[in-house]
Amino acid sequence: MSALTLYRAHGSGSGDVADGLLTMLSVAVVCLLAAGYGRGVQELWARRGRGRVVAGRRATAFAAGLVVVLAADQGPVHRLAESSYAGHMAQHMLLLLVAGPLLAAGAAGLPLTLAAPLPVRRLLARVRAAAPVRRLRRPAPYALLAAGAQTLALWLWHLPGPYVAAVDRPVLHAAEHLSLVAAAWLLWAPVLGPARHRTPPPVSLLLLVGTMLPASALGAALTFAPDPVYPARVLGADPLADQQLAGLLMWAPMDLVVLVAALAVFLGWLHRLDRERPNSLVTARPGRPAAPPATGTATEGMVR
Amino acid sequence: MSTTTSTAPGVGRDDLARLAEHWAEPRSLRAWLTTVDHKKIGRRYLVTAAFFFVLAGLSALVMRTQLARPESGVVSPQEYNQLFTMHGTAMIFLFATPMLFGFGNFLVPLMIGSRDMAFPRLNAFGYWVFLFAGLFMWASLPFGAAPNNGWFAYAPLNQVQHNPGLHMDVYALGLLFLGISTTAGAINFIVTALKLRAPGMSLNRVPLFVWAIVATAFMVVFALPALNADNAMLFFDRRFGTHFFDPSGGGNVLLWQHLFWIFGHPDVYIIVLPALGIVSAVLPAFTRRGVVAYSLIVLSIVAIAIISFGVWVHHMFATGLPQLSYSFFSAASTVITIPSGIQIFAWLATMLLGRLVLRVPLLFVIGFVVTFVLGGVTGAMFAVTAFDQQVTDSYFVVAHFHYVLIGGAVFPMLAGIYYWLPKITGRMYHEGLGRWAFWLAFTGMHVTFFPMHLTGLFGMPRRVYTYRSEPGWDGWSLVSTVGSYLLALGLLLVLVGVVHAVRRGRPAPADPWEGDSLEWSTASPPEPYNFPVIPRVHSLHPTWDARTVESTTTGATADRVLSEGRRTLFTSELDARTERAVEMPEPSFKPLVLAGALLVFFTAMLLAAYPIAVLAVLVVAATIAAWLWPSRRPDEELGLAS
Amino acid sequence: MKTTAQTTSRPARRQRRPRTMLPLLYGLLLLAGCSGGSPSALNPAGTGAARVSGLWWLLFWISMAVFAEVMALLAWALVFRRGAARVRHGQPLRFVTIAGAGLPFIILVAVYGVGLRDLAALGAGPGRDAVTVEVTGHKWWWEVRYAGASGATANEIHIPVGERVRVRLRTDDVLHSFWVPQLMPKTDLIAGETRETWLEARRDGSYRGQCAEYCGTQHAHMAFLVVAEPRADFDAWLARLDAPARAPRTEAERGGQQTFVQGTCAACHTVRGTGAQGQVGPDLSNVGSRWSIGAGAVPNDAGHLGGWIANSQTVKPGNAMPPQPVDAARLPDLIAYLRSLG
Amino acid sequence: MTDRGGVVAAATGVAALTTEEPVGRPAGWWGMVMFVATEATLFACLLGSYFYLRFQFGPQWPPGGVDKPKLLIPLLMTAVLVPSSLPVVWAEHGIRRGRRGRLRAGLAATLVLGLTFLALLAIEYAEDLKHFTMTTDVYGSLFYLITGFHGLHVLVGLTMIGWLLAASLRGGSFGSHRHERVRNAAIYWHFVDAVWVAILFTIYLSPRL
Ligand code: HEA
Ligand code: HEA
Ligand code: CUA
Ligand SMILES: [Cu+2]
Repeated sequence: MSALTLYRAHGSGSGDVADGLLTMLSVAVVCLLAAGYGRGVQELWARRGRGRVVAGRRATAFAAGLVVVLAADQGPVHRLAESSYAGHMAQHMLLLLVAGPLLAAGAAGLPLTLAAPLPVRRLLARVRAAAPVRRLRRPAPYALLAAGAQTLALWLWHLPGPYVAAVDRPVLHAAEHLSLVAAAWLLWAPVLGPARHRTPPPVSLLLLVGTMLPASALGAALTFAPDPVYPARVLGADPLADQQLAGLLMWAPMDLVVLVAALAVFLGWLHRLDRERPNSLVTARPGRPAAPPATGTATEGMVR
Repeated sequence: MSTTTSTAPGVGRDDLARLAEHWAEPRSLRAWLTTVDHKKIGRRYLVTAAFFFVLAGLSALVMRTQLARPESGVVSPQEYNQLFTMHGTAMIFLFATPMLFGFGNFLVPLMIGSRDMAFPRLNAFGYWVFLFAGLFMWASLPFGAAPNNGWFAYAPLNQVQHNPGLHMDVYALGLLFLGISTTAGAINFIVTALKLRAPGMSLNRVPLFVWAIVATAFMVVFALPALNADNAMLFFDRRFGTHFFDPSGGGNVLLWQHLFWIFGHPDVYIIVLPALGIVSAVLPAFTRRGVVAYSLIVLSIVAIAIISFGVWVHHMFATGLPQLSYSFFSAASTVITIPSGIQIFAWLATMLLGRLVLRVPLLFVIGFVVTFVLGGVTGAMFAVTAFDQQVTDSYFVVAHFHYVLIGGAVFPMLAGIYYWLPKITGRMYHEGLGRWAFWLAFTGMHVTFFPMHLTGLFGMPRRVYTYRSEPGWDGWSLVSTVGSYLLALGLLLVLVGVVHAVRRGRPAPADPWEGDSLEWSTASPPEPYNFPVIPRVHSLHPTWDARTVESTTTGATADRVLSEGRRTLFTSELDARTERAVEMPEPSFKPLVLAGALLVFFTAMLLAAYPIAVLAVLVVAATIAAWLWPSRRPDEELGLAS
Repeated sequence: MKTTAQTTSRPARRQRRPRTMLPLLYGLLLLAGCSGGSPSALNPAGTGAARVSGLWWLLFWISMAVFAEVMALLAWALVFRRGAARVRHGQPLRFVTIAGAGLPFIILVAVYGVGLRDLAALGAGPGRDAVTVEVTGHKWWWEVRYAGASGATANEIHIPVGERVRVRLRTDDVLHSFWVPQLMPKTDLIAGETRETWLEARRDGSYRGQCAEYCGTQHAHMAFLVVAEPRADFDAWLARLDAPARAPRTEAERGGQQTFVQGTCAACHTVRGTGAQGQVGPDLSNVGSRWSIGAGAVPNDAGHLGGWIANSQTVKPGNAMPPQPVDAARLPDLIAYLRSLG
Repeated sequence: MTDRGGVVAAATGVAALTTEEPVGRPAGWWGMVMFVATEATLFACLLGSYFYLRFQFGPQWPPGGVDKPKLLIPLLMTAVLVPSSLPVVWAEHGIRRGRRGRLRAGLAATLVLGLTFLALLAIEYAEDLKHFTMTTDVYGSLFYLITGFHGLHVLVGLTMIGWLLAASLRGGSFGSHRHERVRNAAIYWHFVDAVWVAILFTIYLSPRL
């Protein structure tokens, strides 16, 4: 994926070559994904009708997600990321909070499977049906796995050692971005993905808030640290301020996105409960004339 | 108790007799000490918390008397410092939270159609611990050894080298002790609300008050540990020479503040959420309709519970942390006003559409709206960091938090007291007395605390035992003092009103207000088993809903009568489908013994009598072991292989 | 339905009282606060406080508008939704969302923006070669030194008017907070760390400051005075801070000095240029010219000074200075001497 | 669990009262889970304090010439404590099928492992105390408070296990229909176990990172 990492310390030729190769590779992967998804969706729509199974907005979301992935590694964002830690953090947040959710909203599982060649499809089916995988896909283990993956990716890549290594080596850098996008995709799939793959709302709620907390903790640690934690060469002109800003960038947008998502999940849940088990108020309170005609569904007390 | 025992629609006479027999508690000292009835425990919480309120309020009156004039000598600085610390600590920890837990204890099982809390004996234990912890802390005052470092007890003034004596040991141990009760209560509320709801009461039919209590309980579970960790470290620093908050040993004084406010900020919402829940519970009866926008209110409750964990640094805006972090916490603190705004406007809309019945509870609700909004907007002002840095730690802050605490918590509690008094005591209160109490308390409140905005802006710092007259604070301070006496008079009338109702009040009908929630379908006061038939709920307003009412009369079924033994019903967590009937525990001495052993433990720790503390721990362990010891059953009933 | 019968309209009218009264009160009282010598944040004399004062009025009027809105709705309900009104069963979700969330959100975003601007303004410290005051908090007085000057004073800070002066804050014991309402919002003094703030007075005058973080028994009496004066006066004052204290001139003063240096006083206090070099209490080299005794506890005059020396515990209970066994005959000399230091 | 209606009918009948057969989660389970949640938060606060104090302290950590913690004993402790969850799981599965023998054996094995852990902790302390104590500096304070607090939890967990063992030895206590207490104690023990991993990382490994 990553095309980043022009050279800082030693802009040697081998770096450029590796860099170019990686850029090509990442573009190729994105193209491949786009092609596969497109083909799958086309086939689905051809069989079931346009906009069925995978809604149009899902397809749009997926495309947007791919564009964001590409954009995050190129052009202005990329230059920003080169110049400071905070810029780099902004790039990571773009991948985690924009690209990941968009890709997840694309509901890519089915289209991609359809587009895959038959043997691959068989293999996938077998894997999916295997007992351990089935167990893993139950809501609670899945949530633990997704939360764990995101937390691990976030913490690991922002520890000083791994972070510096990633800045210095294009391959690691690519791995870093890949793992961030993948973790985010995994995390948001049960929240934004197709209805049949969603975890129950309470689980989603806990999953989101539970993932937010360790991320916030890391953000807070960076914001409040009295001295730079990273070597000066990966930090901007004012190292401490750069680190604080980066911490805040990790902290605030994540909290905001998760908060909004969690509340949306919650509201959706209440509404669904309400549809499934409507409030009845069959007659009015005792001793009063009948309430406005209300059969089964509520006119009172509940939001429709 | 009341006379309605003999019959109930939908239940046969013998069923009722069996219920009465299984749930009966004789009137004896033994029964008094061993009871596990949530209604009695709830009542005790209310009375005990009110007692601590009076103590803390009287401390405030002494403080106000001292502050009436510049350089007066009513109390010494050392005494004043203990008084304001005990006032704040007791109001927050021994009055506000326990009082609301009292309401919760009495009401949650009644509102959700259950016969008791999920863990009745734990409930009794929680009460005893609360009582003992409160007495433990107050007992230090006559000895001149009460906490003296403000209710948030900043380091390093809480360290032994700056603050010798037992003062802060009482604080640390007292709050740790009390924490046991609060945690136990919170867990009990959560499990009760998850498992004991009447069949059919899916989450979208849960009364707002119960939502509020559950959200609060979750906040307690996740916020209180920060305070406990803080106090444990404090006690170790003071007693065993560790260095957590001691810069000379590598410690850090701001760690105390971070941990305290990570608890402290959620705590103010722990106090206000159930109070807002009371408002939502009272309004339907006095507007003759359900509260508008139920799901938005529930959403606000959840949003407040989540966001409140992310704003703690707004209490540390002057400590010189990175400005960037201030901009974040400023934003978060600003955002948290929005869910409160939603609730305020939902209530206003309810009043605008309903038909107002202007009885005392509604008066207090209106007083609440006026006062809470004023206190809320000053809170929103503090969220703006630059302004907060000017007024923090001044009387402006004192004004803010009394507006939100008295307006946002005490007024709703008073509304609740008048509203549920018939249910709790079986007696009606005196309306005229209630109105007088309201107007005195309302006027007194504003006369006391409004001027504090001004003295704060005029540069008066808080927590000063006296002041000189040159800065020009004396006039307004005197006004505050006068107001505080008015307020006290109003509260005295509340007390008189309650006593009058208990002694002389008219007997209350089961449903004097035509309220909408299930507690009004029980007798006043409720029978020990609450509901002869556990209802099947079809609506958010069960007592206004014919199908729900029918489910306890003509539609009563045996699986909801459960008269064989002390039983109630378990339902599934989310959609409240019937799961099974469960046996509830009998009265027991063990909760009291356990709490007593803990009291011995904490007292021994305070006085450094460690061998006794060890003994107490052994008693604690033995009591718990006996408490949970499984009763012996035949093998086939246990289900043993081979 | 006995409950609905009580429908007098009196409470409704009373209810409206706060709506009209409170803003009025506010206005009047704030005017009162702006007059005279009160250390009011609304009577700013410094750049920092002036900014915050502007911010305050913005916040005030917005709050009043919000409050008025709520009161108007409440009053409407109380007047028109009483008695026989028919209950309406709508769910005005849009009203709740817009009034409770939408409008507040817009207001709050605006306020937040202004707040950030002001926060940044408060954060913009003085230039590198600004006058630097080193303030150390003690239980319960302020030690004041100047970068580049050797002497120290207590509870009184002189600054040149119209200049941005750096204030470096440390504490010797517990937390304190540095607050001069008319000049600058607070900055806490954190044990084990150094904090910085700045002062900039726009007009000359004396501004009362006070410790604003609870710091123990005598937190109430931990005030100080900031004196903003023209640059020349300030320079002269600072020069005196670098020089030895004024020598005694009269017989009485000489006797007093002797008592001071040979008695217990010298164990704790310094007077520059004498044998008294104690480090525990405040430097007394210019005590005669200070505005108060005991960090704002009592005025600085002969009577109070005598009382303080004899037993400061009756004046400011709990402070670190024990009662002094000065023999009554020598006390007047001692007072004369101290009064002469300035 | 498939035939809901039947289960409900059976569950509310008199017979059901004499079992704790899992129709939905029992209250005790929720109680224990919430208790563990609040305890976990407590440990999170302590470990958070550790990192906070460390970052605020400065680059050299541990301060004042104390060596970085040695890993041998802690790793041994891990090797003892983490697997000790297995016999609990095994015992719990056993009693669910009514095998009292497995319950007893599993609990006994856990008891032994847990006690070994505490013994190793004692050895570790004896070694460390020669170099620094709780009052040396904030590092010592954190080290002993956190490990000691965890040790206390192990002790409490072992008390529970011992208590279960005693009850199961008496007979008439647990069986396939009644094992809620076993399950709850097991949850607690797993928690104590998991917390140790976090402590290992924080106290012993992180100073080397
Ligand atoms: C019940 C308790 C309670 C409640 C509900 C609140 C509510 C709020 N509080 Fe308060 N607070 C305290 C109790 C409480 N507080 C206490 C005890 C302290 C001091 C502790 C100490 O130092 O001793 C304190 C201190 C305190 C501070 C620190 C001050 C300082 O020490 O410098 C801050 C700073 O941001 C703050 C903010 C807020 C905010 C933003 C709200 C918001 O939740 C308020 C939201 C409500 C409204 C805003 C009104 C209704 C809304 C509308 C009508 C919509 C329109 C509104 C706008 C557009 C503004 N509070
Ligand atoms: C729920 C919380 C709560 C409540 C209800 C109150 C209620 C009151 N508070 Fe207080 N207060 C706090 C929480 C609360 N307070 C906190 C947290 C602090 C900060 C402490 C700190 O800085 O550490 C504080 C601080 C505080 C101060 C600042 C002290 C200082 O900084 O120096 C003052 C000063 O006036 C004050 C006054 C009052 C008064 C007059 C009341 C009145 O409302 C009290 C009225 C009640 C009664 C008087 C008792 C009831 C009376 C009867 C039933 C009748 C019997 C009465 C008679 C016979 C007269 N409080
Ligand atoms: Cu120094 Cu308060
Ligand atoms: Cu707060």
